[in-house]
Amino acid sequence: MHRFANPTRFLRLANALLPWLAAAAVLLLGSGLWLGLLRSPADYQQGETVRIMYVHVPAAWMAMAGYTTLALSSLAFLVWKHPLADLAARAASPIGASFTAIALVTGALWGQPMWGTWWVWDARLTSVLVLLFLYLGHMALTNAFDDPERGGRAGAVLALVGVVNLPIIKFSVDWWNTLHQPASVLRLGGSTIDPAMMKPLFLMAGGYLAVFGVALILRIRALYAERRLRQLRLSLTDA
Amino acid sequence: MNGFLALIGRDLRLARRQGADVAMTLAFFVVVVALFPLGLGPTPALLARIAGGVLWVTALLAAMLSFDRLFQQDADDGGLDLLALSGLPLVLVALAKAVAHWLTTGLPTVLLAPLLALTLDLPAAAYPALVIGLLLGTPTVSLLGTVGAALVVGARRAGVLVALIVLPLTIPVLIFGVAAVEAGGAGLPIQPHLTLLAALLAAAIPLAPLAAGAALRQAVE
Amino acid sequence: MNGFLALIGRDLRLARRQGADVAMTLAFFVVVVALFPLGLGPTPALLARIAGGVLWVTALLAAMLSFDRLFQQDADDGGLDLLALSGLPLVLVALAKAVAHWLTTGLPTVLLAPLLALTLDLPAAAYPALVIGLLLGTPTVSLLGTVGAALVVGARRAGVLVALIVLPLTIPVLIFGVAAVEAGGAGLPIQPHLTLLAALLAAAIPLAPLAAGAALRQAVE
Amino acid sequence: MTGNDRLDVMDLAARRGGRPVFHGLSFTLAPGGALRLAGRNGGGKTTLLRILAGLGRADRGVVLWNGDPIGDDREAHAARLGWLGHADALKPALSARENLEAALRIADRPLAGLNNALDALGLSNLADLPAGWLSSGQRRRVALARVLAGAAPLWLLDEPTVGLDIASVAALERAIASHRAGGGMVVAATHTALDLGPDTVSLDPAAHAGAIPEPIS
Amino acid sequence: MTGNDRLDVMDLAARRGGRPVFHGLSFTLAPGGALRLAGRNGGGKTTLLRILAGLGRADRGVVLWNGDPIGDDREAHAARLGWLGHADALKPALSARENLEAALRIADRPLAGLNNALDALGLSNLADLPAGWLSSGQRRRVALARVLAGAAPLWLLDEPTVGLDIASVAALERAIASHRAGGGMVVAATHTALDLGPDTVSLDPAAHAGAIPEPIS
Ligand code: HEM
Ligand SMILES: Nc1ncnc2c1ncn2[C@@H]1O[C@H](COP(=O)(O)OP(=O)(O)OP(=O)(O)O)[C@@H](O)[C@H]1O
Ligand SMILES: Nc1ncnc2c1ncn2[C@@H]1O[C@H](COP(=O)(O)OP(=O)(O)OP(=O)(O)O)[C@@H](O)[C@H]1O
Ligand SMILES: [Mg+2]
Ligand SMILES: [Mg+2]
Repeated sequence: MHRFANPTRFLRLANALLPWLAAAAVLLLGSGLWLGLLRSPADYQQGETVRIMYVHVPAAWMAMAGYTTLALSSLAFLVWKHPLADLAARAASPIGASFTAIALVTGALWGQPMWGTWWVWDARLTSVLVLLFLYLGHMALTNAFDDPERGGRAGAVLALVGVVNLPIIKFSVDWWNTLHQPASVLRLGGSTIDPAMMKPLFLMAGGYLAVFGVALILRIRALYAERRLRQLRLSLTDA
Repeated sequence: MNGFLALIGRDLRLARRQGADVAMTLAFFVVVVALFPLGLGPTPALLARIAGGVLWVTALLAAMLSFDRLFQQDADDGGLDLLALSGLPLVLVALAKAVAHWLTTGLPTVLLAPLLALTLDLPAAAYPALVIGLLLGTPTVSLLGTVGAALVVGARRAGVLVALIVLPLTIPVLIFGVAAVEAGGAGLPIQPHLTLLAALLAAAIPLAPLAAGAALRQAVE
Repeated sequence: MNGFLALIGRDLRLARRQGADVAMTLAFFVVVVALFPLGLGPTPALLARIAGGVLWVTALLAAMLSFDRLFQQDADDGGLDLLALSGLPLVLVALAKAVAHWLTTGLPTVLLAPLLALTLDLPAAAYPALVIGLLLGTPTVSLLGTVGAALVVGARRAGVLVALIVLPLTIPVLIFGVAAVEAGGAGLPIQPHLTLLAALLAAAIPLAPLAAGAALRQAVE
Repeated sequence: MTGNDRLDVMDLAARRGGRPVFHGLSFTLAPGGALRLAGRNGGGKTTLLRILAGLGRADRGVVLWNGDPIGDDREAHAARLGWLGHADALKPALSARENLEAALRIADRPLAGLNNALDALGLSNLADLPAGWLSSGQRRRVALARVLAGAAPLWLLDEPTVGLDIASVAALERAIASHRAGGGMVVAATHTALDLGPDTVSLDPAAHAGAIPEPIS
Repeated sequence: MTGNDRLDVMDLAARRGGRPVFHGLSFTLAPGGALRLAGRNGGGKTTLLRILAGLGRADRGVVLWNGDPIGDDREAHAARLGWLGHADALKPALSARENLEAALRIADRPLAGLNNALDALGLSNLADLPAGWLSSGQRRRVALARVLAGAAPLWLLDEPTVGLDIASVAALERAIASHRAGGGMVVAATHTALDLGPDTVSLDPAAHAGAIPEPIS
């Protein structure tokens, strides 16, 4: 039975991985920022503001990757009932929400010079906002019950329902006329972006991924400790 | 199938006996819609411009008011256990609840909307889009609300929580619904928008009860 | 007086226990405010024109969502009998509930409203009117809602009456609140509107708890 | 608790939903006295208890505390009561202890007796769990502990043994005995063999429902 | 009711809120059999009944109906059950009869037994009053009548005697006897002296809670 599986093995693995991930995060982000902010060319159209891209685009990618993590963990929790999957889902949603918030804020900062407004209610922007709401709803729902397991299961169902939003985010620029520009890096038929911009972009993306991993492990560890504490308190009252 | 109809029948009868929920929804609808001319000043051009949006947003919010009670009342009095043990699959329980909800809140809203549109000076050409759009959109809202209601059974502050969960999911309905009204008012074809609304409904009819049924199973266990 | 503060304290603790509770109200506020631009189309000039109305309607709505549970939960679990027998007069019970409700929903709304106003392009000159107006108006809404919540518990069949009485009662608050925002945006004096809001609050503070207390007495008997 | 109080009920009549439930009901409870309400379902036990608490309205007759009608000062009467209703009135999100503390604070009563009350009903180990995690009998015991902790002279208990296990019933009987020994009074409605102690008077409100009095409306 | 059914419970373990409630619980119920769940508050009686109904989740072990795990076909298992929970599951706005009719219709069961069930519990006179007007014991009887009317082979009753007067307890005992005589089975959790009839097995789930199994998560 999975319920009796001991999560200490996972924790040992995670602890071993943690320093390497943290080092990778520092290295990748450092070199990415250095290349991106100082060494890459300014855009012929956008000028220096293009450098927001190195913060904005990977954050938007991680917002979606975070939700994918959340949805997969939720599926695993509902199917195999493994408590670790519950912890992973709970850990993923605030991290994903943070990346979503970064993407929204940097997008807004970018929009001001590019489109002349902080915010427009177009399909891409709106669906990302919905993503943020889904994260918030997930966090609120999982914590709204006295019994944490009940909260975990309700949250898992919600996370799966929200998966429909992911393709909408990804393809909204193709399906509707939007201000936001269509995919130029990750698209069928090859990238349309200058390689001098590609390199720092991918360094940053790798760095964000490492940060996500570090944060996830730290959150899972904290949640696990919290749950153990609760169990100890409960078993004391049994005495 | 018999059990399915019986459940709808019971909920309709309860709604008729109590009356409060339907009246509350409708009164809220009227008051909020009435507020806009009062608050914005009766500039007909402005009102006409925002009429579609106001009616749609308000219809959506009015539906939210009743969702938290949809299953919670049954859960509190033990009735949810009984439904789970009725032999009727929980997916059908959820669907029946959604149907009853739509009949008691969605349908009255649809019927009331054209009347309220009059007070907002909605262009005459926009009425078909408004009514057909609501007719196609409000069932989707009821279905999505059923998912939210099933998820928050037993949660604290369920009323706000259910709105927080359901509203983002209903945004596409809102966008296409309003787009249809605007297109109608501007003399553009409304059919593409209505088709999208119908597509959303067609997707929601099987999927939402599935999700809601799964959520109810979590709630009783 | 001790009992009065203890009741507020208990309700706040219940609200705090739910952790993300106030955050939930705020998130709801954000979601609903986001709905209006979606429904009305993102024309900044139009949004700015209706921002005051949107923010006020949403604040009212956020409050409305929690009213039906305000006493019903206590009534269902026997807690209302206990409150009636606590030696605290029911008038003070109602007032304490209104205070707790305002602190957990009204106040966060007031604090968040200016931020949301940014996304709606509200004219800068309208901010004082918005914040002060909400600060004066939301307590009145909480007080009136307490009356409604108490009536819903007491009168099983009079639910129709409740909805029709309470919602219109909040209309003056909304009208003056929105009017103040519009006046502020147009550079007109806002003080007359705010004075009226203050007058409404001054009238509601003694009267609403009296009415709610009487309704609660009906409910327990 | 002064031990000098008395409760007089004179010629009480009540109706529910337009139908008479009982009438012509009179009795007196002296300090240390106990009254057991028994009889068939729907006999009016709950109705009578609610009237005694000032929660229900009598059709006719009065309830006097030391000679004064209880309706004259509702708050004062409430302060003399330990009330246990059908429902447990616990907030699931608060622990048993927090529930009791809140109830005592709202009623402006001292918290001193709280731990003893929890102990008396064997709840010390459970007191810090959220009430929502307790079983039905455990919750009932928390509600009983609230009555004990309130230290009021008159206990009104509606089916106090519902869901209690045998050990808890015994604990309740001990609590009632010591309450009465201190001059407190008890009125309890129950269908079970709960022993309220010596000199307990039994009353079946339904036995006072014979001839229907002239209709009142 | 075929009278050939059997219920097997093998090595059942359950936990609530992360704490083990019982484990290693096994028993068999033959046609006409009766099982009485007793023991202290919080012992796990309600938890066990919910698992038997398919409403709760076991940590380990299986419940078999005629050899098949009940989880394999939840709807089929539900159709065999007469369930009485802690709460009465009555809508106050509907009359007793309407409540029962609705429940039977939703479960797609025949309405034929309805009047007999109401009669058996002495409810014929009350059946057309709104359930909200009934006293607590009367409401409990309506909920019991729903079990009787359902005519299912396996009755799961959680504290069925709560609030019942003496006459109603006797009526319940008669109903249980005739149910068993027809080959039906009963599992009832109770703290009172309810007589389930001859050959009743008693079980205290709390007696199976000794060693705590290895901790999870
Ligand atoms: C708040 C506003 C914004 C939001 C919510 C947003 C959201 C997103 C998202 C979700 C992606 C990932 C799309 C994918 O991988 O297919 C993305 C990518 C991107 N965004 Fe934004 N964005 C915003 C504003 C802007 C602005 C103002 C610009 C610049 C004019 C911009 C330029 C880009 C670019 C260049 C990409 C990379 C597209 C690709 O190569 O795939 N974004 N944005
Ligand atoms: N929702 C819950 N969350 C956590 N623990 C719970 C929950 N419900 C019950 N428990 C615990 O599970 C244990 C078993 O409870 P259960 O309700 O099965 O007991 P019971 O035998 O029915 O008791 P009673 O005689 O009081 O009805 C109890 O110790 C209780 O505290
Ligand atoms: N809200 C109500 N409206 C109308 N009639 C009611 C209401 N509540 C109770 N009654 C009726 O009043 C009578 C007395 O009810 P009461 O609850 O006092 O009985 P009881 O002796 O406490 O019964 P039980 O042993 O079942 O608890 C019953 O016949 C009942 O039907
Ligand atoms: Mg009673
Ligand atoms: Mg139990």
